Amino acid sequence: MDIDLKVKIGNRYLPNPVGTASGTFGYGDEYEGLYTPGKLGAVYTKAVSLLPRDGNPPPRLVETASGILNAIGLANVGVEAFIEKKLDYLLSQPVATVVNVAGSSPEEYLRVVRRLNETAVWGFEINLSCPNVKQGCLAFGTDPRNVKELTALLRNETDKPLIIKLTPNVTDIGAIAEAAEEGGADAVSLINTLLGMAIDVKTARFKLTNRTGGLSGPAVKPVGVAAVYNVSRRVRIPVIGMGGISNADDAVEYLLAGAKAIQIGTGNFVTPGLCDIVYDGIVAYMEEKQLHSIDDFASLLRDA
Amino acid sequence: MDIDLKVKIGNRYLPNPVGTASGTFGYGDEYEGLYTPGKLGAVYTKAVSLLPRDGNPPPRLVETASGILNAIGLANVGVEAFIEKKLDYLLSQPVATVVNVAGSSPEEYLRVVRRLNETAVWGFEINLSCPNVKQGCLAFGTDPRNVKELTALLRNETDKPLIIKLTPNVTDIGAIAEAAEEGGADAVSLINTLLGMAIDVKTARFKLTNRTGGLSGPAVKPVGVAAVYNVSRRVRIPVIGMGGISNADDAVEYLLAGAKAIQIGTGNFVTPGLCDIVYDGIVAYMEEKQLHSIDDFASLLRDA
Amino acid sequence: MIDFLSEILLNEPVAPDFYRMRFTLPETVAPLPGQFFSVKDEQPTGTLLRRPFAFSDVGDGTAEMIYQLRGETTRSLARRQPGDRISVLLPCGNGFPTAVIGDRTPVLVAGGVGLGPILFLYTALKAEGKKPLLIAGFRTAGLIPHSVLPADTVVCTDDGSFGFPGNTVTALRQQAAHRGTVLFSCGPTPMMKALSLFAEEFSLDSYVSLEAMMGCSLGACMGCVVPVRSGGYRRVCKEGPVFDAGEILWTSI
Amino acid sequence: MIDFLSEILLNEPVAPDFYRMRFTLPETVAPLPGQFFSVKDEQPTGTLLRRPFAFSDVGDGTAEMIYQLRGETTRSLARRQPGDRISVLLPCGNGFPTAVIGDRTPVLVAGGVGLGPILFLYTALKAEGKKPLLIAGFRTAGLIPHSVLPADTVVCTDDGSFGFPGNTVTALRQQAAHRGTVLFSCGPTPMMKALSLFAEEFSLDSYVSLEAMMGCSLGACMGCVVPVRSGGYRRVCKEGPVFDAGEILWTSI
Ligand SMILES: Cc1cc2nc3c(=O)[nH]c(=O)nc-3n(C[C@H](O)[C@H](O)[C@H](O)COP(=O)(O)OP(=O)(O)OC[C@H]3O[C@@H](n4cnc5c(N)ncnc54)[C@H](O)[C@@H]3O)c2cc1C
Ligand SMILES: Cc1cc2nc3c(=O)[nH]c(=O)nc-3n(C[C@H](O)[C@H](O)[C@H](O)COP(=O)(O)OP(=O)(O)OC[C@H]3O[C@@H](n4cnc5c(N)ncnc54)[C@H](O)[C@@H]3O)c2cc1C
Ligand SMILES: Cc1cc2nc3c(=O)[nH]c(=O)nc-3n(C[C@H](O)[C@H](O)[C@H](O)COP(=O)(O)O)c2cc1C
Ligand SMILES: Cc1cc2nc3c(=O)[nH]c(=O)nc-3n(C[C@H](O)[C@H](O)[C@H](O)COP(=O)(O)O)c2cc1C
Ligand code: FES
Ligand code: FES
Repeated sequence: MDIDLKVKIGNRYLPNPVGTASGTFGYGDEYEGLYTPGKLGAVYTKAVSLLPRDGNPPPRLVETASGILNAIGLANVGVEAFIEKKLDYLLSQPVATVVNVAGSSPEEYLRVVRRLNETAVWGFEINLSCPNVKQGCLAFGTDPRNVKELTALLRNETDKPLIIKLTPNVTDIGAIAEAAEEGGADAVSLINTLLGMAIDVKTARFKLTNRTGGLSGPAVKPVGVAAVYNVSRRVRIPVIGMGGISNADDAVEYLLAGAKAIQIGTGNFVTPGLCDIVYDGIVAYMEEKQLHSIDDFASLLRDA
Repeated sequence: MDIDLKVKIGNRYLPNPVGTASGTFGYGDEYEGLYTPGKLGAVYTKAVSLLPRDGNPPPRLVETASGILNAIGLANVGVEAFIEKKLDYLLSQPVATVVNVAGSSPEEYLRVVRRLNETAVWGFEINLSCPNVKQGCLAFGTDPRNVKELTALLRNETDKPLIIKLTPNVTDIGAIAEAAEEGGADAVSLINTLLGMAIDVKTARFKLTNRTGGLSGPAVKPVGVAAVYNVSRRVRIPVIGMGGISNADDAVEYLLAGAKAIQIGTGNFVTPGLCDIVYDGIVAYMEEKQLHSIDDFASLLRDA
Repeated sequence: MIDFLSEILLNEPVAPDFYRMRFTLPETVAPLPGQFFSVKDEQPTGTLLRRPFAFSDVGDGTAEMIYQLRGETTRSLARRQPGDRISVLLPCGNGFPTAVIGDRTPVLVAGGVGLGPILFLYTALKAEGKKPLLIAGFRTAGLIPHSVLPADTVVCTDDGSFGFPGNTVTALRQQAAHRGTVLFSCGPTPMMKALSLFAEEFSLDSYVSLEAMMGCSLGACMGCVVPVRSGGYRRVCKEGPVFDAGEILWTSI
Repeated sequence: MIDFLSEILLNEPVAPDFYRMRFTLPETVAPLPGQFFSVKDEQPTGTLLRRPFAFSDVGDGTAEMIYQLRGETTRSLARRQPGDRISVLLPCGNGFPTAVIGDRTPVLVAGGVGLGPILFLYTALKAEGKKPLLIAGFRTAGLIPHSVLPADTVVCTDDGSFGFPGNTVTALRQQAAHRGTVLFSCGPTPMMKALSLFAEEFSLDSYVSLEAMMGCSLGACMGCVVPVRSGGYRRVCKEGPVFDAGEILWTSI
């Protein structure tokens, strides 16, 4: 059967819908040998900010029921070191390098995008949704007006695919997605983590030094699927779905809900070769259901 | 050691902080024999609406990773049948009978509260947060202005404890809690379920006829704890915490986060005698940590 | 209703993907045919909720179920050893209304996981001196759990590789005397739908034991409902799992 | 780094709450003392993430760990039988820097779950012809896993019920020649803190193997960091788990 796995985002094509979620796959090099080149369509990098960031004091991670809370705090090498030390490896791989961009002011987002726009990165994923830092990010991401303005600002700066990453910690995620679309985004990706907390009752202490963290993993999959379903009915731009994907069926579930591509985050920790398994599973599903392209998924969905 | 388990809500006292979450314990009678009278402080009933409601077509329930999605749709006997057939049993038990009230208009909430105010029910929990019905509920619960007005309307009607139940599907749950407090609520309870969805990939069908459902169970505990922590720092009225409590430690975690009482929902399905276990565990914890009252929990909390 | 920490006494395969488990019961409960219990394994299974299973036999402070490997809980259960513990909430549901039989012949029809409760009903009716006719359907010969089937079972296989060639409803149709019978069945929904059409055709009393996803298993959550002809819904765990087939709104399930 | 589906060869208690598990390794990997692997059981354990454990021995296409029952994963692992399968991600981390030893005496200090990697280091150093001194601390005599300890181990018990009465640091202090030694240790954080104070006092080289909650175990998530004196953080799974004790900002952990 003839199967086309390509996914159009803005003026470019992802080779296939499988990607690794920002912050869980570093800059790709650490996972070398654990996946088959070509089966991974895109690496969404760990957030890159203008200056290097140490991140939050440990403990930064705690396991919860079918999930994890993280409070990494956007620890990253900064845009210059990223270009110098990390980018070459990524560009040498047969994947789309999508740089996840974080900032604490519109100016900062702008400068990171401007700097990277000169390089051969494939596109940008703008993180307006990290719950783990005091300034920026989440604050921007919860107000449709801010989202629209910031998107327009960055749109002005680059012709590369511009993906806005949304937080689920809002009343109406569809309205935020619409604002991104109006601002000129090529796609939206969702969901980032849910705001959460864990307390060790034996010691009566917060389990994370940052007190709150972001919840991800299988626990949040129903929230992610609902969000993707809702958003994909509100905007015309492609939706990239994530949240709790831990096998091929989970990825297919997101595609059925309306996603055009998916990202694997926490699942990488449990199964480092998960993108291979998901790639193979998507292909097998398309063969079984006679789907020719990723667009065919959405029309398959039926009522219970 | 002298331990006082009482919890003041408005002008009344709950005998102890352990309660059963609305919709998971029916009207109490089904669980007879499965718990020790006196260890359960309050039964928060299944939602009661003005008229009987059939609820949504099945399937209404699906299991997810460490959680369940439900789309019961507030199936209930209606306020008159509740008073006639269900109330006597509840009032014969040594528990506070808190009636969870649902409506599709302020008028409907008002009429249910007015009718029940004549009876010996202990108090009211106003459900502004059910994601499973088209009208009312959630729509009210996401707008602080509506919440304040509706609370004030009901406050005018009753001197019994008035608890407003909040949805986590909002940008700022603290703002909604403040609105309830300004409207005259005696307490807020949280969290109701998170909006979620599940799709069966084999059949490409929604697993719930209602398409979306409400996520509860251990999966959501970190979200509930964070919400209780945040809200309890924004309002002076007591906060009643719930979401994923499945053992005594989970309940203690909520009390440490700032809750003055807790509710057990999905946990009842797994361990029908959970309220006994939680009651005993709270007492044991208070003895070990030398806490004399429920108010002492919050001051125990320390940084990581 | 009690929640009992039961000990597994025996756990063995009886057919491909079918197991039989025997476990201890408190002496004080005497579950009826058609009633069920709700299980939570003491060891992790990868699932959250309890799972409902029908009794296939009860006696001497023990009970038995016959279960099919379907998902994580049943696969985990199959790995458990005698001595391991499971928590069982019981007795749940209403059971088969055997009093209605009178002097009619009870015809018992089982398909797939419906075999357990039908076997229990068969045993109970025999003990009462009744002469139940037992019809059990399987996909193919290799899947038949011969060791648990009474010798006089009418065995059907879809592919004709053993016994009656065809499904249970066709087998039933070929039985002579329909008038004097009452049907009791448990199995896949399509089978029970077909059986109730059949029962309507011949104006037979027909009782079906239904499946539904369950939350509480005891009537509190309204999660397990089926639509009924008279309007609204009934709880499978409480008003069921056994229903008069005529009550059910088959077009909606 | 590979993710290998390994078969359990042996799984037995060696002391109360301590088990030893031997499992297959791919022939192509040769983990070093101090390196670790990250486990996911093929059967449900009630936990989501992999769990990191140090090698306590490696050879002939097999490896061994010594693990303590702490929570759900370790309790589940203890129930597994030879023949069951676990997924192991390996080799992780850096290992002990044995090249720095030169002609100094390596002093190996183990506490609690730190015993495994220290035993592996001991075996490796012996094989190189070195004369390591092994000090291992336990709470009380009943908890000592005698079967896995070399005969010349200096065993300490906190309650004095066996061997040297007191903790490992006190035992170390009583050893004569501090100057010509290099310290390698793994154990509870308080023990390693005390050891690094001791090392500073006598200007000894000291290497510690640290624990941290891990997400990926391979350097990608930044979840497992420890604060360092030079500012910022280092990843325990990548730059560690073995660190020069002088590098660590002990006041913040
Ligand atoms: C009253 C009652 C009595 C039952 N008696 C028996 C019995 O005697 N023997 C037996 O083998 N099984 C029986 N079942 C079915 C049994 O509950 C399921 O097989 C079991 O829940 C599967 O659990 P699992 O975790 O292994 O599979 P899951 O992963 O939960 O499910 C695997 C597949 O089975 C479907 N399924 C699971 N549970 C149900 C359910 N309750 N209703 C319909 N479909 C379901 C799922 O949708 C899924 O497709 C009974 C069910 C009910 C309601
Ligand atoms: C590099 C490294 C090597 C290790 N080597 C060994 C070994 O050889 N033998 C051994 O028994 N254990 C070792 N551990 C510790 C081991 O990872 C934990 O005991 C295990 O994760 C516990 O899992 P659990 O599910 O049984 O318990 P959990 O329920 O996860 O935890 C039980 C308790 O242990 C604490 N804990 C769990 N994991 C960690 C961790 N990674 N760091 C600190 N505290 C933790 C938890 O906070 C909790 O209080 C090592 C850890 C690391 C980081
Ligand atoms: C350890 C960790 C670090 C993360 N860091 C980032 C980040 O830097 N930028 C970002 O946009 N999202 C980040 N995320 C969120 C993920 O990209 C993803 O949105 C979320 O984890 C849900 O997907 P999952 O359930 O598959 O993990 C991080 C998640 C985890 C678990
Ligand atoms: C089956 C089911 C039915 C519910 N019905 C109601 C309801 O009628 N009214 C209400 O306010 N909350 C209802 N809830 C929400 C619970 O009361 C509770 O807020 C939520 O489940 C989180 O707690 P838990 O994780 O302990 O279940 C229902 C939850 C479940 C699972
Ligand atoms: S399962 Fe809860 S009412 Fe039937
Ligand atoms: S555990 Fe992910 S970087 Fe160390």
